[in-house]
Amino acid sequence: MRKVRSPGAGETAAHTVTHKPLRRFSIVLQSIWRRGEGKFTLIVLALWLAVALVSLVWTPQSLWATDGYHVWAKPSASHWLGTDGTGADVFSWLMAGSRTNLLIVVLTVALSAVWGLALVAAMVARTPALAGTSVVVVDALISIPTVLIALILAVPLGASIAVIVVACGFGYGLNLARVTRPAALLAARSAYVESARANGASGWRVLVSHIIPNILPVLAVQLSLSAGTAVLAESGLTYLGIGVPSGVPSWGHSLATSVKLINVFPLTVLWPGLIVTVVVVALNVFGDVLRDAVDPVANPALRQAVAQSAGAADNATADPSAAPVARNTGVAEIAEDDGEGGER
Amino acid sequence: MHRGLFDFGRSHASRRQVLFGVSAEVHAGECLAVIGASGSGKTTLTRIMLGLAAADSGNIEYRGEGVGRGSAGSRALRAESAIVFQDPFGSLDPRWTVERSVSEPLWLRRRALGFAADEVEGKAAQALARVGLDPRVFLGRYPCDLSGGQAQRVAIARAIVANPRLILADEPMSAIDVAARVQILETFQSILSGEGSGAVDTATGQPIRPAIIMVSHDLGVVQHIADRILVLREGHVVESGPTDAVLGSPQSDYTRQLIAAASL
Amino acid sequence: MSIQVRDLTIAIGGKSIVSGADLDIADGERVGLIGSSGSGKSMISKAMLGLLPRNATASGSIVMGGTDVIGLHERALADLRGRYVGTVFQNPATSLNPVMTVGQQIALPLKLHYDLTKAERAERVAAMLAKVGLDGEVTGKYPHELSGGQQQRVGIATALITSPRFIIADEPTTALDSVTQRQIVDLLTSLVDDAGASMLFITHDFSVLARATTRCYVLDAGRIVESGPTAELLALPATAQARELVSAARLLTLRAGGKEESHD
Amino acid sequence: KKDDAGTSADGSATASTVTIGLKLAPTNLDIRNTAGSALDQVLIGNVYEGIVARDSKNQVAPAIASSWEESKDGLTYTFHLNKNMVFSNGDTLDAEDVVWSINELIAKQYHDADALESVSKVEAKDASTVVITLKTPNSNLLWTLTGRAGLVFDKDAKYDLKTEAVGSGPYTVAKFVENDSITLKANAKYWGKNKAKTPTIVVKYLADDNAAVNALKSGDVQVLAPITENLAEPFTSDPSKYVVKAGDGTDKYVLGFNNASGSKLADKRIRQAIRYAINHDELIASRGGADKALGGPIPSLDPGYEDLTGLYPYDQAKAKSLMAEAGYSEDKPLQLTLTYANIYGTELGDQLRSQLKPIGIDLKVNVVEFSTWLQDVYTNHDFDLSLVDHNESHDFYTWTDPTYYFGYDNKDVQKLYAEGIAATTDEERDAKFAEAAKLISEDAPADWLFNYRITTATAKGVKGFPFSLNQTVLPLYNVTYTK
Amino acid sequence: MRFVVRRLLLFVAALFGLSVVVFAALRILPGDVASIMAGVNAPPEKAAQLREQLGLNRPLAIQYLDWMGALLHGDFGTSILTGRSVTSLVASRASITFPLIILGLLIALAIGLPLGCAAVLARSARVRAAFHVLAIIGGAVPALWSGLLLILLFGKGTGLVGILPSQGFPMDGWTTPGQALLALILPALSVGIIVGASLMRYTRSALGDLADSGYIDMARSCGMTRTQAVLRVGLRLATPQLVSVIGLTFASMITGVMVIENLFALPGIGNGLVTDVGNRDLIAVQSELFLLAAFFLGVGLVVDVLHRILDPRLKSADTVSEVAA
Ligand SMILES: Nc1ncnc2c1ncn2[C@@H]1O[C@H](COP(=O)(O)OP(=O)(O)OP(=O)(O)O)[C@@H](O)[C@H]1O
Ligand SMILES: Nc1ncnc2c1ncn2[C@@H]1O[C@H](COP(=O)(O)OP(=O)(O)OP(=O)(O)O)[C@@H](O)[C@H]1O
Ligand SMILES: [Mg+2]
Ligand SMILES: [Mg+2]
Repeated sequence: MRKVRSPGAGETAAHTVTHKPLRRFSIVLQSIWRRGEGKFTLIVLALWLAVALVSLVWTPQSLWATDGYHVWAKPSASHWLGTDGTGADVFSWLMAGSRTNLLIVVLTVALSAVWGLALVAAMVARTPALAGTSVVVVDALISIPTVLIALILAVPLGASIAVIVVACGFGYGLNLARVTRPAALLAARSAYVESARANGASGWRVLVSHIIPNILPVLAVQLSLSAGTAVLAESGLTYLGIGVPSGVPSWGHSLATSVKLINVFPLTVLWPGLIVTVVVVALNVFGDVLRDAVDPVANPALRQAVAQSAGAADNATADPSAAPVARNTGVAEIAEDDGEGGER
Repeated sequence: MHRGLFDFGRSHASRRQVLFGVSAEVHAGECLAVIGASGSGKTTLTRIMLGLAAADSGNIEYRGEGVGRGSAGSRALRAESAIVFQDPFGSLDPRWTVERSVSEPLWLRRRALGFAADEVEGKAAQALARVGLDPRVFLGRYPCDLSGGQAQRVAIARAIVANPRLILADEPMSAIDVAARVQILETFQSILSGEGSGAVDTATGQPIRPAIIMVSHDLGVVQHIADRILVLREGHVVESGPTDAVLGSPQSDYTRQLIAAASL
Repeated sequence: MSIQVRDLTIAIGGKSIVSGADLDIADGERVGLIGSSGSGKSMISKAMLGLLPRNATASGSIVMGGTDVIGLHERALADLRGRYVGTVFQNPATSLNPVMTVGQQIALPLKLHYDLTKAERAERVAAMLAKVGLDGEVTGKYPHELSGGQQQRVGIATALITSPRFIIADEPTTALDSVTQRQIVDLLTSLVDDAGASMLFITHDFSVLARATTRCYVLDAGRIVESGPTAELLALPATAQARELVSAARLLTLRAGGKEESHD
Repeated sequence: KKDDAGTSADGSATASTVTIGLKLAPTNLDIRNTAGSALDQVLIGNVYEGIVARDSKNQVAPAIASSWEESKDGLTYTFHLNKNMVFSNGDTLDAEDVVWSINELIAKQYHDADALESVSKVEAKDASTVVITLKTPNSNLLWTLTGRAGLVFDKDAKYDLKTEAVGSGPYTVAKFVENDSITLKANAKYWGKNKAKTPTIVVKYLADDNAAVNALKSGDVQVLAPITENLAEPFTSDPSKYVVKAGDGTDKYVLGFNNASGSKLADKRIRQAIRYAINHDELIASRGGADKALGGPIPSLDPGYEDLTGLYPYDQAKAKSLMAEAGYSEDKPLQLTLTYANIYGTELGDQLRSQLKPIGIDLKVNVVEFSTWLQDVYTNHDFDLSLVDHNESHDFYTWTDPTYYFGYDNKDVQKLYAEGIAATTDEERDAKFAEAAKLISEDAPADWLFNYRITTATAKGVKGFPFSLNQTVLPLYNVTYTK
Repeated sequence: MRFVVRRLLLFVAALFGLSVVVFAALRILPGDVASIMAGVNAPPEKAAQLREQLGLNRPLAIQYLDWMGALLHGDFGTSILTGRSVTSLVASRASITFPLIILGLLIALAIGLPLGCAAVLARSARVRAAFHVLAIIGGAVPALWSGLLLILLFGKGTGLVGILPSQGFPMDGWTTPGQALLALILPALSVGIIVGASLMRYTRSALGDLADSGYIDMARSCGMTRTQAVLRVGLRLATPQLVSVIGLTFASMITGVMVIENLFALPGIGNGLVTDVGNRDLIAVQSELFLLAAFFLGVGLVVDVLHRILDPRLKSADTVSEVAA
C-alpha cells in the first residue's frame, strides 16, 4: 500500500496555489509594505540584495586597488568612506562584504532550517523512543555555546565561511527545534492531522502540508532571528580569527581590521558597525512583519484575497460580498439549501 | 453491513485501564449514541475504532473482516470512515482554506473512489452546500473567519465529502448555540437516510447509507437523533439498547441520574 | 447590590460590539443573559468589571451600588473587584493560576482586601471549601491536579470567599456533564441566595437558565432585544431572535417518554 | 599602583613601579626549551645573564666575563670572569656554573645548542677563568654566546624553569602570569654595576593594538614597544606628554619562495619578476614609513651588511616582460599561494596580492595559525610563497642550509659562508658574508620586503628605555619614570 | 526524581560523547606544541626530540585513555607549554570570565526585566512601540562595536568621560576587589546591554502573551490592578520560561564575552582558549573545552530542573519542552 504513489502533497499544494500565487505574494509584500517598520525592512533588505548583486560586477574601486601611500585616508570624492590599512577603498569592501554576509546568512538559515526541521520531525514523531530521545538530546546540546562549536570546527577547518555556517547553523537549528516544538506538537497531535492520517495521509505529507505551514509563523520569526544572529556571529568570529578568512570581504572583516584604528579615526569603525546594526535590526523586524503578513490567521488581507479568488473561481456570477453572511440561518433555510446542494 | 466492536480494553501509559470489555455494534443507516460523564472513555473508544489508538485486547470487526494492524479490514475501515472531532476549530487546519480542508479526504482517496482531479472542487462545494454553507462565500475562507457553528459544519462537510460508510462524531455540538445544533442534526438525519448522498453502493445499487456513531453528553440531542444508546461510566458499559428504552425506562441508576439531571 | 446599566456601548478598534444596552439587576436578584455566540455577552460582563481589552472603549454608564464604574480609575475598580463583585469564569483551566495552590487561589481576594492573619484566612478558606463541597485536602493541590468539576468549584469558592454583593457568572457550566452541571448551578444559586447577593448569569443552556435565574435578557448582535421573567420569556418569546433560540432549545429538550417524531 | 618612591626638589616624583607594554607574550619561562624571542627579550640581561652580552648596536659586550681573548687560529677563547658574583638565591656564581651551563646545553640539546656545534670543549681553568675550545674556527661564536647559548644558570638550584627563574641579573621574576604579565623586582643580591634603578618593573603583554594604545593613554603602562606606527598618531601629535621613536632592529620581513625543484617558483624569471613587481616603498609607506628597505638577507646591524636595494628596483614593465617570457600575463595568470601566520595581520597579504596582480600572478592569500604554518610550510615545505618576520640576528646561515624551508641550495654561497665563519678577523668575515649575500639576492630566492624598525612610544618622563633592538635585547636596569 | 536521574544520565552520556569529539577534533590539527617550542630556527630533530620527551608520539587511544583516566580522578592534566596544572589555569581564567558573565547577566537583568515590564505596562501605544524599537536595536549591535563605543565614551585615558579602566585586569586579581570590579564594569556593560535588550524582548513577549490571558483577568477580578496583576501573577507565570531563556542566554553570552575579553585585554577563558589552541597546547585545550562544555551542560541541567520546580504542571512531564512554549 505504501508503494502506491498516493496523490502527493504537491498535488494539493499546487491546486491551492493555482489561484494566482503571484497575487498571493504581492498581497504579502503589500501587507508588509503597509506598515512603517515593514517599509524599513523591505528597503534595507532589498538594498542589501541589490548591493550584493551589483558588487559582483562593479564596485567603485577595485577591491585590490591598494594605495600604500594613502592608507587610512579620510572620506573623499574617490574614496567615499576613506581607505583601510592597505589603502583599499572601504566603501568597495563594505559593498563586497555584503555579498559574503548574504551568502553566510542564506547558508546558515538554510542549514538551520533543514537541521531544525529534521529535529522537529523527530521530536514530534509518533515513535515515542525517537521523539523522547530527540527532545532530550536537543535539551542537552542546546546548552553548548555556538562559539565553542566554532572553535572546535575551526581547529581542523581553519578560519572559513564553513565554520561560521556549520557552527551557527547547528546551534540555531537546535534553537529553532526547541522553539517551534510546541507549535509543531500542537499541529502533529491535532484533530486535523489525525483525520488526515485516518484518511491515509503519509507522515511525510503531514509534515509538509500540515505541520510546516502551521509552524511557519514561529519559523519565520526564528529564522530571521537566526539570520540576524548569523550576521553578528560573523563579526564576532571573524574578530576572534575563526570566521571569514583574510582576503574575503565581509562586514566582520571590515569591523575587525578597522577596530585597531578606533583611537585615530573612529569613523572607520562606525560604518561597518552601523551597517551590521541596521541590517540586523531589519532582519529581526522582518521576522515579525513576515509572520504577520504570511500567516493567513494573522493577516486578514491575505484571507480576503484568497476568499475573493476562490469565490470568483467558483462562481463567476456571484459577488462574494453580496452573498448572505450565514450566521443564524434558520432551520427552514437549511432544508432549502440542502435540496439544492443535493441536486447539483 | 455489520460492524462489531467486541470486548476490548485499553490501558494508557499511566498504566490505568480506561476501557473495560466494551462491546457495541452499529449498522448502516443507524445512529449509535455514546453517552457518559467526562473522562468515561468515550473519545478513547472512538479513537480505537478508527485505529488512531490501539486496544490492548479484544477485536474489532468491520463488514465481517477483522480489523487488526495492517489487515485488509483495517484498510477498508480507514478508507471508508470519517471522523468529526469534539473541537470544531481543532479539527480544521487553521492555515488551510475551507476548500482545502474539505477536499483533503477527496485528494487522499481519489484513486480509491475513482474520479477525476477536476471533480474535486465541485464535490467539495457540494458537501458545503449540504451542511448549509454557501460555497461561494465559504470555500475561500479560513477557519479563523468562521463562527463556531460554521466551523462545525465545515468539519462535518469534510467528514461526509468522501461518502464514508461510517461517521464517528465526537461531541459535535459542544459549545454551539442551540439554533446551530438543530441545523447539524438535520444534516445528519438526511445523511443517515441516504438522501442525496450522491454515491451508490456498487454491490446493492442502493444509495450509501452510512452508520453514525455519535458521542454526546446532551441527552436532548441524543434523543433526537440516535437509534440506540450506549452508556459508559468509568470505562464500563452500564447500559445499552434502543433510545426509547434507555431514556424511557433506564435500567441503571447512573443512567437515571443522567436523565434526571438533564431534564429539568 | 443593585446594578443599573444604561446605554452601554462598547467598541473595539472602531467596531461596535455592544450598542446601547440597558440592564437592571435589583438587590438579591438573579438575572440571566442569553444570546447566540458572539453577541457580546462576555463583553458586557467584562465592562462591568473594568476588564475590557486595552483597545476597547466603553460609554454609557454602569452604576453599581451608587458608583459608575465606567471611566473609574483602575485602582478604584480593583478595590471593587473581588470585594463587592465576584466573578466565576467559563473555563477554569485557563483562568485558575497554574502556579498557585487551590488554597492560595481562594485566599487571594481575602489577602488583597482584608487584613487577616494567615490562620484566619486558612480558616475561611476551609469553610468555603466545605461550602462548595470540596475536601480539605485539595487546599495544597494545584489546579491541574483537579477534575473539571472540582476546578469549577474552586472558581466559585474564589468568587464567593469575600461574600461579594454581586456575582457575575459567565457560562460557568459549559464543558461539564449534566450531573456535575446541575450540582454547580444549584450550588451557585444557593450560595448567592444565602448571601443575599445579586447575580448576572450568562449561559447557552436554557434548562440551566430556568433553574438559575428569575429574570433574563436576550442579547442579539450587541443589542438587548427582549427581557422578562425567565419562565415567561421561555414560554412565550416575543422577538424573532428569542423565538429562534427558544424553539431550537425546545426541540432539543429531553422528553421523558420517548423520541419526538417529526422534525422538519 | 605607581606609589611614589621619592620626591625630588622640583616636585617631580620617581615612580617605584614602571609598567611596560610589550606585544608577544611568552607562554612559560623555560628559556632552555621554549623558542621565541619573547623570552630572550625579557629574561636575558634582566634575570639571566650570559657570559657575554649584546649592546644596543648588536655588538658583543662584557657581562659575566669582564674580558676575553681569542687565539690567533680562532680555536681557543679565554674568558676572565668578574669577581664576587652571586645568583639571586644567594649561591655564588663562578666558572663552574658557566662551564656546567654550556656543557649542559650541548649535552641536553637545549634551545640554540646547534649554534655551539663547533665547540669541542668547555673548561674552567680556575674559579674565574673559562676556556672554550673549538673544532673549527667560528667567527660567530662570541655573538652566539650573547644569546641563550651563553646563559649562565645556577648549577645547584632546583626550580621549575617554566614558572620560575633563578639568575644573576639585576631583576628577579616576582610573578608570572602566562600570556598576560611578568612582574620583575630588583634583585637585592645583584652583584654588578647594572643595578636596577626602578624597584619594580611590570611587563604587561598587550596583544591587541587598540588595547595597547588605550593602556598607554590611560596611564596603565608607561612604555609601549612596539607600537604599530599608524596607531602612534595620538602620541606623536602630543609631544608634551609622549615620546615616540623608531629604533633599529634585525627583523627581516622575508617573502620566502619555495625554491625546491618542482615548485612553481623554481623558474628564476618568475622569482625575479616578483622582486621587480613589489613596490617596497609603498609597503613601507603604508606601514607608517619607519621601516627600512632591505635588498638582501643581511640587515644593517648584522655583519656583512651592504645596501642591495639597487639589485631589484621597482620596475613593473620588467616584471611583466619576465612573466611573459615565462608564459604568463594578466589574462593568463599564474596561480600562487602565499601562506603565512596570522600574527602578521592581513594587510601585507592583501597588498602583495594587488601588487602582483598586474604582472600576471593571481596570489591566493592563506593566513593561517602559526602552528599550521610551522607544519605546512616550515616542516613539510608545502607552499609557494611564505611571509615571515625572521627577527633573529646572525641568522644568515639559513640561506646555506638546503633543507631549510626555502629549499635554497647554492654551493658558492655555502662555500663563502663557511669561509666567513672560519675567518679570524671581522673584516674578512664581513667581506665573505657580503659577497654571499649579494649572490643570494641576485638569485632571488626570496624578496626582502623591509627591515622592520621598532617604533616605541613612552610617556614623557620615562628614561633609559632602549629604542633599538628592544624586541630581542631589552635591558631594563636603566629604566626610570619621573612624573 | 526519575526525570532528574534521566537527565543526569544524559548529562554523563553527552559529556562522554563530547570528550571523544573534542579529543578527536584536536588531533586533526596541523602542527603541534613541540614544533612551537622548537621555533623556526631549530633543526627539525629538535622538535622530534621534544615530541618524544612529551609523550606526543604514543598511540592516540592510549593518550585518550590516559586523559580520561586522570579525568576520572579529578586530574585535568598539566599544560605542556606553561607547565601549570589545567585546574589552576582554568581557575585563574575563570576568576575573570565568570564574574564578567555574572556581572553582565546582572546588568542584563537590571535592564531587561524592568524595561520589559514597562514595555507591556505602558499606557500609551506609542511608548510601548518605542520600547520595542529600543529592544530590537539594543539586540542588534555587535558586541565588538558596543564595547568600542563604551571605551570611546568611558575608557580611562581615551573616553570623553574617561572614568573607568578599559584595559586588562589588575595584577593582583581579586585581592584588590575594588579595582577588579572596576575593571569589569565596562566589559560587563558591553555584554550586559546587548543581552539585556534581548532579555527585554523575551520579557515583553512572554508578559504580553500573558497579559491577555485568563490568569491575569482572574487575578484582576480578585482585586488586583492591571499593573499588580502583570507584575505579580504575570511575572511569576513567566518565570519558568524566563529561567530557560536566561539559561540559554548564559550559554550564548560566552561568544560575546570572548570578543569582549579580547577587546578589553582580559586574560579570561576566551582569550586563554584562543591562545592555547594557537599554541597547540592540546592537553590544556581538551580539558578546558571539556570543562567548559561540562559547565554549560550543567547549566542546562540546572535550568531544566529549576523549570520543573517552578512549574507545578511539569511534575509528570518527561521533558521540559513538553509544556514550555
Ligand atoms: N493520552 C492519555 N494519557 C493518559 N490518560 C489518558 C489519555 N487520554 C485519555 N486519558 C484518560 O482516559 C480516560 C478516558 O478519556 P476520554 O478522552 O476517552 O474521555 P471522554 O469520555 O471522551 O471525556 P470527555 O467527555 O471529557 O471528552 C480519562 O480518564 C482520561 O484521563
Ligand atoms: N479582543 C477583541 N478584539 C476584537 N474583537 C473582539 C475581541 N474580543 C471579542 N471580540 C468580538 O466581540 C464580539 C462579542 O464577543 P463576546 O466574547 O462578548 O461574545 P459572547 O456573547 O460572549 O459569545 P460566546 O457565547 O461565544 O462566549 C464578538 O463578535 C467577538 O468577535
Ligand atoms: Mg472526549
Ligand atoms: Mg463569552
